[in-house]
Amino acid sequence: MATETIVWLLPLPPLLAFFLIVLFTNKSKALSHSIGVGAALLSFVGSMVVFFRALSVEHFGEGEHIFASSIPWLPTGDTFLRVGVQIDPLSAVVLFFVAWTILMIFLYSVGYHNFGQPKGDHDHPGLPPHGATVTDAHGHKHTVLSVEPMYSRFFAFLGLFAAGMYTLVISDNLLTLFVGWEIMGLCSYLLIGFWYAKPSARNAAIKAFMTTRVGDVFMLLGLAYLYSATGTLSYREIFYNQEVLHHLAETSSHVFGLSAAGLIALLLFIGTIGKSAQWPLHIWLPDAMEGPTPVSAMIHAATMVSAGVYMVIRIFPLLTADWHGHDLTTAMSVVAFIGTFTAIFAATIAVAQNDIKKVLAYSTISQLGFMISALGMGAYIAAAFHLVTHAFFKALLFLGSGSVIHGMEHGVLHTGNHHVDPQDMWNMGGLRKKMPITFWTFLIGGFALSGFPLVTAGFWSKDEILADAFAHGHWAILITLSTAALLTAFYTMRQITLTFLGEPRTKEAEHAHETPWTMTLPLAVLAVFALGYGWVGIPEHFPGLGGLLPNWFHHFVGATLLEHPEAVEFSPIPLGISLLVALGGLTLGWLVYKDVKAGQPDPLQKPLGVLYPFLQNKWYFDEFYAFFVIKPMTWISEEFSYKWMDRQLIDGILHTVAQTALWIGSSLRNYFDKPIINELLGDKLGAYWTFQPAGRALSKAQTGRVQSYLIGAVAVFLLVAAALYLFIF
Amino acid sequence: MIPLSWFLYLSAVLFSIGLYGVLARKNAIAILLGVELMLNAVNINLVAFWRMGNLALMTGQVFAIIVFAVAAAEVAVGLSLVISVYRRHNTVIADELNLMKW
Amino acid sequence: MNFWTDPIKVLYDWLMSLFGGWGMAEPLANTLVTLLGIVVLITIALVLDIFLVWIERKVVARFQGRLGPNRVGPFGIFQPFPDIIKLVIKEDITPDGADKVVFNIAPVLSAGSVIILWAVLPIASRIYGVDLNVAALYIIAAGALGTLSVIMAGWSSNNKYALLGAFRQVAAMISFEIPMVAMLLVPTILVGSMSLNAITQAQVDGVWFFWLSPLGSLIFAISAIAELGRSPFDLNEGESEIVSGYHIEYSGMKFGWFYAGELLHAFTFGGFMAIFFFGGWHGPWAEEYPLLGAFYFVLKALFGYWVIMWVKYTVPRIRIDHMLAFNWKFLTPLSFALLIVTATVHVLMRDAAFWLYVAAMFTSNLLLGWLTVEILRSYTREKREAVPSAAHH
Amino acid sequence: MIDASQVIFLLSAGLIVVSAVMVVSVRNLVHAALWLVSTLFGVAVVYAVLEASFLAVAQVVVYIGAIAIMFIFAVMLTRRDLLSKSEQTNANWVWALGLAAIVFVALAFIISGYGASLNRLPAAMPEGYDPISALGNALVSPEGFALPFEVASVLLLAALVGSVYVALNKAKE
Amino acid sequence: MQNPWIYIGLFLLIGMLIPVAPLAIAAFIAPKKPNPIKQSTYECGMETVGDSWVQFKAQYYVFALVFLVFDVETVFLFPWAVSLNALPVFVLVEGIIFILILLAGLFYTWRKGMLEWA
Repeated sequence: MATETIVWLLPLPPLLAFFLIVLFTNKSKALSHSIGVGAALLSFVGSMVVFFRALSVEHFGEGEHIFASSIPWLPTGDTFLRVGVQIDPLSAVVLFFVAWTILMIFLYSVGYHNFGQPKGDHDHPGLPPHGATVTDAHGHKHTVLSVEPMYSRFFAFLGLFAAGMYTLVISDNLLTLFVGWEIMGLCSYLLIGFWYAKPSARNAAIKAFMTTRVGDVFMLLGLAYLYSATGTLSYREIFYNQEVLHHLAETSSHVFGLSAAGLIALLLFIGTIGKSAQWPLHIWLPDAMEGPTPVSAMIHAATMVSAGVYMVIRIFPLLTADWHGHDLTTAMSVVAFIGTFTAIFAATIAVAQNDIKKVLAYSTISQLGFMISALGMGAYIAAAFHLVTHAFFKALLFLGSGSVIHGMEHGVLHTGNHHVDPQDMWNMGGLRKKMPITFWTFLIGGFALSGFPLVTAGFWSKDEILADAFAHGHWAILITLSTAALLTAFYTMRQITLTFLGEPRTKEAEHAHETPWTMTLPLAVLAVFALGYGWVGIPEHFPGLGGLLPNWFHHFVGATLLEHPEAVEFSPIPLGISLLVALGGLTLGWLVYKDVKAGQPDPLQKPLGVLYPFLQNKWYFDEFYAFFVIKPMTWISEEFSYKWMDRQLIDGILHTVAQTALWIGSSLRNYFDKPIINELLGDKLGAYWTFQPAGRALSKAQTGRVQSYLIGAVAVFLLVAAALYLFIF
Repeated sequence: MIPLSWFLYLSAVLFSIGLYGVLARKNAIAILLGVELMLNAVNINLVAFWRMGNLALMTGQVFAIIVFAVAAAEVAVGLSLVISVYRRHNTVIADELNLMKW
Repeated sequence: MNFWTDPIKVLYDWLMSLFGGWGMAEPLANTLVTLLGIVVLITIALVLDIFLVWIERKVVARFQGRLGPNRVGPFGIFQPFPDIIKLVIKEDITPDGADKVVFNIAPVLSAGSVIILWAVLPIASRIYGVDLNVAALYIIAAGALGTLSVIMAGWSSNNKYALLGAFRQVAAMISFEIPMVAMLLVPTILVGSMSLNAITQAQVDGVWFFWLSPLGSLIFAISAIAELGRSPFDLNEGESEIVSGYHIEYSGMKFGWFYAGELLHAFTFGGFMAIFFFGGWHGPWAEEYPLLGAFYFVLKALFGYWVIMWVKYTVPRIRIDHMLAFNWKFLTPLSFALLIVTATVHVLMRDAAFWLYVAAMFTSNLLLGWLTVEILRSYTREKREAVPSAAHH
Repeated sequence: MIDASQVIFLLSAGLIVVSAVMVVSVRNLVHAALWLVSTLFGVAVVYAVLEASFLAVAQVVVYIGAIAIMFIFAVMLTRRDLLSKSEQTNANWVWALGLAAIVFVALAFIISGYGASLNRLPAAMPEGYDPISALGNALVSPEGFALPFEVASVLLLAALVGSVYVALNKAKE
Repeated sequence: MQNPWIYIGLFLLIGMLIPVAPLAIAAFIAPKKPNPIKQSTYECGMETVGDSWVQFKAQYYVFALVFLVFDVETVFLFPWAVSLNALPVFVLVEGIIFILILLAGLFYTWRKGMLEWA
């Protein structure tokens, strides 16, 4: 099959799986997950074929050396809006990790939702399963995990989600990218609110949907502006066309002195702020952890949020349209600032979180900030590289945390003490012996996140960002990001220590249990990538290793841009910083938390003082929004719009109009119709003298016989025709 | 070789006879017979103009076929009405059907 | 060119030179020869008709375990001639109160409506009356005249039985005309022409349409039998109810024409079966030697005629409500479904390899037939199961 | 001097006119219907003279095969008046006759007004020209009368549904 | 032969005349001995009461109605069938829709119980 055909077909299997499951197979759990996993596998195989065919193409990405095909779709006046697919090096690497992670999610979900376990005792749709009582061969009763009641629905949603992600990755224009983007927005809403009977899940779903919508509105504005300015939304016609880019950079937008290119880039970037949970629209992501624990969290951490970064990487030529490699443009500065600030801001919050998933959520925000910051600095390759590595190790971490929670739930069911939160790290400890596979893979993921030198993927990608910041002399960014990296290593080690090391702090942790193979297999697979993927992007001049493996990633993805980016000069200083913060943070984390006992407060609480609750409460951002945004909005809609404007002003006008009409009607009736028409004309004058006799006389002509009428009609017709003939022609 | 006007005169005669039938016959079915004559008169015109005009333009014939359909529909509905009236009023004499009279 | 490869042309040329030799003008001679040709063709048809009487009587006798006519001539083959003489010299009775003119026109119209079919019949590759490009519809038009003759005969006799018979016969004829027309559309679609010569030629060049539309040929056969008013659809002459149908009041040669018309009609429809679905005159060497083709054609038509007789003398008469229900609720929807399927497969597969095209047509026909049988089976099963429970309550 | 085709035309025109007059004047409605058949057959002959083969055949199929039969059936269904010996024309028949005559005179006047332009003679059919497939193409091709084609089927559907409803709605009896 | 209809016309003429010939012969040579019994309408047993032109079952009319509609349909379908080969697939769809619309009419009649003989 032609590669283009395969690319077209990639989103199809999951989409079909969605419809199949929703329409036909939702009664059968086994059939549903077989269809779901099968569809993911089909798309995965297709993606791998596309990816490896792309590898075999010489000069892939340069000029016409890409896989692309498009068809005319919407006629817009005299042009056609074309839709199509394209795979260039960037989308190829993104496709690679998307395919892997999506397949892993599907597989993992089978185990996570307890397939094969009995039906729960009190489970009902919309709530997480509560466990089932079974009687074993000896007559003993056990409480075990029970299967998710809406198992099939979950796979349907996952399928739709995967279809959206594939659409986004393969599209060759911003419009279909937006379509995939919105499909994922919907799926994210559906999956966060999957347990819709939980109020917190409902609220989180609405919050995520509304918050990302704020970003999407601006993104749509950006799309509209771009379309009106260029007449197209295709990547190749905008981002690979120097003339268009130049023209956009030269045109002023009359807003804040930005060029058109800058304004469009910023508007689109606001979409990314929403999707990738950057400050100030980051608030939805931590709440999104209300979804089915690891899987939807993983979607929101590893896959969907990557879409935002992917989009910024896509529009990178637009963002840097009038940039000449030295001082950052306004738009770039804004992007760099937001990214950098988010990175440090989220890292500080993560330090004080106790929920195992919340820590990861904030760490995700922080790492996305790294990428955005890199893009703001113009470090294109570094951002793309970190995107890919991060996707792998963050997926690994989330799945690992899900595994931990799953193991803890097992323990909770065993003891029957439902007050113990299976997600609170303070309830854990010593799990490394109970869940060895989860421990080792989690450790790999955590080290990758921290940037443990040389062996992990995270080290190479993060190092590259720092090196870029150093090479271009962005000192403020360098310092901030280094601090953030230090904090990252610290809270990662804090998490690992609290969860796996030391002794169990609760009975539940003692009875935790390793999870089934469907969950551990994805962990192992992802761990391989978390370790190995960094090796494809080692800088060429890195001591020793650099010569061993040429910087494949740089050359491959660099071909995506019109002007291939230069690799930065190798310097030992950022390397040193990297080493220092990673190892330092890890050591610090271990030292502080290595012998925390049950019931003991966080050792950081004392030294940090008031800062600790500040961090734990996420800088009070939710409260800030509640007071400054939500409350005024509620007031305006309630008091102003509804009570005053709608009820009093508009209704008042309408009522007045209605009253006036009624009044006019009744006066006409009483003072004109009744006395003059009815009495005077009708009864007094009409009855005797005119209408009745005339009617009586004329009614004779009405024989009621159709032929008499016809004769009349023909006669009149002839007369009229004769008259017309005589007088007109 | 027959000139066009012959067909037109034939058509006019047929049309007038049909018109007389429609206007003068007592029986409702006979009235419908008159309508058929008129429709056929029209068709003769259409086909004659097709033959005398551009042979590649089939509009005349197509229109004649459409008139077939119209005639069939007219007969179907017309006769059904006659039968319906007959079943209620036991007559098909148009003169006796003067329900429309004020 | 010689007599064996193109007999009509040879005869025509000979006659033209003969008449020219007598000093006749060319157009006149031409007209005369044409008229002669028509008379000869009709005469052949009628002579064939006469022998059909004998065949019919012989075959029915065999079906019923009798000998049939065996006195006049070998195997009684000249039996029809005394019959005809008897009919001609019999007193012709016109009942009181009959509408005389209409009464007399009806039998002529009845026989004529059959005879005129022969104008378009391609008897062999170069033997035919005229190659009319609307022949398929012409057949229907001739059938319309036949229908008219039936109703005229029934009405003009001033006899309740005759009228009732005529009504039944007309109801059957017009009803079964619809599936028959639909099946005439099938060869028309396959060839893209209504000309019978073109339809035959397409089968000579390609494959008999029976292989493209087996279901179509079956439906055509059924509706043709009904159209002919033969058993099992001969309810116009249900002896026990309405005596003898619309020609009850006719006697002598007038009745003879109804009878002859029916037999010739049956034979002609056997011929149409052959033309539309069994290759017409197609056979070995038929294209080179038209007389051989004519022989094949008559043979195929006789076979069709024999099938019609076979059915007639085997299957009992169907009640009129069953018959009309069979047509409107089963045969008509089925024939239009078949028409849709045929048209679709034809259009989709016409550019494919020929064997693939034939296979697709044949298979689609079988599939439709199978589907119909399955639907009927489940329907009757439901009916069967509904009956005892209804009786139970 | 008239030629053969003109003779045929005049014969068929005579048949048409005489039959049409009989249609509107005979008392017996079945006879009227049969005279209608004769008229329509004459019209079919005119079509044949005009070399509109398809219409000639379709005329016989539709009018004689279906419409005339319908009329005869309808007459038989409403037979109380079938053989009534009373006058078959209404009181206004003189008016009707006058109007019909005026219509004919007016039409003839108009036709004669065009004078010689209507003396056009038919052109010979081009060699190899197939009016049937031309008609088919015109009727069903998207550039032709595809929409009227479909509308005709809707019209027939409406006629069928309407007449079945009107004729035999047992609920209303 | 230019117009095949000349041939058809002659054929019609002769085809109608030939059946007349034996009738004419019969009219000359067949005996004519009319009597009232012979001339009376055939009846089974009883004398006929009234004339035979009595009112008929309305059901015949319904079948004629359905037939009329389908008969006109065929007039449309024959040109369609002839030109199906030369035209794009669109025409096929068009014809199928045409047929389906008319079948809808048949099914309506069916559902209304008008096709029942009772």
